[in-house]
Amino acid sequence: MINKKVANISEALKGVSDNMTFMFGGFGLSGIPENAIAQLVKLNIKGLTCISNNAGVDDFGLGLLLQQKQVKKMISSYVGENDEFERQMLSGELDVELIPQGTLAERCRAAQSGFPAIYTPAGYGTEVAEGKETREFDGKMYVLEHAFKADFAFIKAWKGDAAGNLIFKGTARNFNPNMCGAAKVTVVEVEELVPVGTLDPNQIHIPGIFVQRIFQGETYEKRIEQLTIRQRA
Amino acid sequence: MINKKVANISEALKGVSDNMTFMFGGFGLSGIPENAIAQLVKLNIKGLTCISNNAGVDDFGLGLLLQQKQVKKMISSYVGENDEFERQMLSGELDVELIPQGTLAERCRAAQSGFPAIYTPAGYGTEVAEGKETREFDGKMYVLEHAFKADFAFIKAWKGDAAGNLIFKGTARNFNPNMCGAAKVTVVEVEELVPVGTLDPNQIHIPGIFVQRIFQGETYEKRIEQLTIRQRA
Amino acid sequence: MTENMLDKNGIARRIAQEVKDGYYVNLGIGIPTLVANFVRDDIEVEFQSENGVLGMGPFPFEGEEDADVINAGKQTITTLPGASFFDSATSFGMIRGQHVDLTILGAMEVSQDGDIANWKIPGKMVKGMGGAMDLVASAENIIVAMMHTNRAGESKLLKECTLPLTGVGCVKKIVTNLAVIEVTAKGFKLLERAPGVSIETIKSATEGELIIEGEILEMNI
Amino acid sequence: MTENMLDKNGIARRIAQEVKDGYYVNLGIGIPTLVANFVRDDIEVEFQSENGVLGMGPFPFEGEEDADVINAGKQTITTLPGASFFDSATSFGMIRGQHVDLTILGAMEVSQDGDIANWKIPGKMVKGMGGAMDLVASAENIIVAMMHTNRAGESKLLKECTLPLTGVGCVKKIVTNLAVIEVTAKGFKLLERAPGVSIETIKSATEGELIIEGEILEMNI
Repeated sequence: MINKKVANISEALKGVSDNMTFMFGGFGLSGIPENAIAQLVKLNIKGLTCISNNAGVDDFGLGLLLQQKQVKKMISSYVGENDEFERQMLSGELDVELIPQGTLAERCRAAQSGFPAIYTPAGYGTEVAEGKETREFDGKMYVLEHAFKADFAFIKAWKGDAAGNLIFKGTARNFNPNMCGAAKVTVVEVEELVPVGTLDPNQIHIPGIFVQRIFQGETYEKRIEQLTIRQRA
Repeated sequence: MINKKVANISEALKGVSDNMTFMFGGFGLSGIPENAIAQLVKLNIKGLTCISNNAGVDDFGLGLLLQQKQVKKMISSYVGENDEFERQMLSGELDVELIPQGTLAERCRAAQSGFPAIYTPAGYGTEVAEGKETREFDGKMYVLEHAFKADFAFIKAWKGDAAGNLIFKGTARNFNPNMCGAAKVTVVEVEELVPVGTLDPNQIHIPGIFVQRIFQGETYEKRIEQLTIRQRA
Repeated sequence: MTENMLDKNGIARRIAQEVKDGYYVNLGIGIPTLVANFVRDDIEVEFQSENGVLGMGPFPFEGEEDADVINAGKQTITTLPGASFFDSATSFGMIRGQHVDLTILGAMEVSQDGDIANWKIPGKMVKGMGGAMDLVASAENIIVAMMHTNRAGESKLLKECTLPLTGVGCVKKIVTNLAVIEVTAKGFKLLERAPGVSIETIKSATEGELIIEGEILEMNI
Repeated sequence: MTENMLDKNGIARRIAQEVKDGYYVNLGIGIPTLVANFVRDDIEVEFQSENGVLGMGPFPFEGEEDADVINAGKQTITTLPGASFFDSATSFGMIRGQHVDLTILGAMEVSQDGDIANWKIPGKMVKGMGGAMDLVASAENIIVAMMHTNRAGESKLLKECTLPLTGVGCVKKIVTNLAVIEVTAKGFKLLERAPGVSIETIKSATEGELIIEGEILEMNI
């Protein structure tokens, strides 16, 4: 068994530096790598390009990096719950590339799986396709989209072992599995690091080969963005 | 819950006919849809195009369809354990298209996921790439390979429920998940059909949306092709 | 207004009639989310959310919410027996691969060619397209749920969209507070009127080509 | 022959020295499979098989075999703690995405440009390429394990391959019963001799350009 466990968060983020490109798992605030983000805030590295479906909220998630103006560019599909984000974008401080959500997922998977590019119908005929190669297959139009190139992927899983095997929970799974192995270094934080051999080999969502470093996160706030409940009858 | 359970094997294979294109899960004899194959032998439909990693052995798996000369064309990556196959191929009775294993898997996944084609490095510079479009990305050459188009996919899973949710076991998983939803109709046989709600939603390998019909197979021989053991000390 | 324009729930109620037995359905944020409340009890439907869940149930009771189980609107949800969770690539595989039977989403503008705009107002609102571009580019069956006019009273059913597009030639049907409309090769074809709403009202609220053939019945809701 | 040409286990033993701590390794059928038996005990290595398993262990004891747990050679296997199973698309994602560190496979011919042929003899043998084309097209680090000559005594290290290719310019290193050879821009560079085997023997068994620089030591196995 090849050991991926690191001693602490400093070791987990060893090698991060200014002007790098990072991937962050998560959808909204669900399944985001809270501990890695906190450490990046602490390190205060700048000029980052962040690939993440969303941009957090003002005071949580990637919003924390935006607050400190650590982010040069965001590549996201939806950024609608963040006032500071909007301010930086409209003022031109922040470069923003909005891309379809399925395109985002698949450009990650392409990087993970060694595909240079993919053809997707999403965005054809829209400004997303401007300047991009398009092509017809069987009477339908597709846009050529390239695999991402990232330095680090920051992933949040539910459980994992020292071999780097991962299991996700609920919709906190989202982009996390697709980003594993899609960057030069994949850093995973888990809620619970379990002994090797306790995860059923049939039930592992991401095999350890896609992971370089793993650690158990110290705390998880797991903030709920839109608490929505129904009344008991 | 949308019910995918069919009453019996006849209903499961309703609509199959001569000259159709079928996908079969399985690697060697592991994870093959034994019951569907037996029924296809019984129905004795002819002129079939079969997409399957292997072609079975003389007297089991897809070899049974070959024996009855039901197969017009095989699309496979490795066909090396079947004398009748070799005889039919060398005599010209059988049309054979050999393609790289990873290409086979991904052409299935492309069909499943709505991608018209993919770029893979496999086969570049070989006869597999003859007549195909090739292209350079970042200094490396790739071959354009198209999504499969199939009428039926025959899948073998370990457990499943009436909603069509599937779980596979061990390396019997192989191509099975990649072929689900990759044909017009996906027919799944399982060793055990479990009540809806008993499978953990986190641990489902293939969600029911990719499945049209499901049934519990009557018997499974699960023949071992290369029994290999070590001596006890 | 003296006419009975529909409210959001009315629109959702009418759209629910388009949901058939055995459908997998993706519901967008806003009015589309309400559709789930009005689907007939005697048919089987499963709701997909693009953030990675199939088989969504109602919102949770207080205290039973789980930060790890949300829908694409980031709302806490529950799941029904037979549900499954999956990653984003698989989720959009379902969508792009046309395994989802029906997509219901909101719009800021729809053109008579079936173009849709719903993700950006240059210089004003830039929230992003989320999964909408994938949904409209892939789905065979797309229904737009929206008000017939915007807050300024201007038609949202146009000859051509003025806002940046989400997709081209993809919308098949529109249900508004005033009407049910089919997008045809010749333009917007009026299928049904909201109860008590006159054809004249619909005409004046529709900037694009409106086709009226035969008797236009009121919605049966 | 009086010289100590290696047997298959000898070749596997030498190749095992190329396997480093922390490597994920894909072993082909035949001699490559034997490599697992000779990897040092004090390093951590995981074996991947392209049919969908990572963390393969030894063959099972009699009675403990499972038809659902096999390797790419269709042999029954076991798994070690930390193992995982996955589908074929994911498996080739590992390979194509260069997550597998080392690929060891057999060959019928290798050219001095690093081309490899191992899947077809026109008119004679047509078993198929299996995963070999994906492996050689993707892997950064490919070692070929083979006999230096074929049964007819002809060299398998050629100026140009005569058989249909499996991949072009991909082989980096070759370990045969006679020698360890590196594929360089100038041709086959002799790195080591099998114990007791003369340079002259290797030369005469190598049809392609053989580069001999400095002292050529015997393998240390």
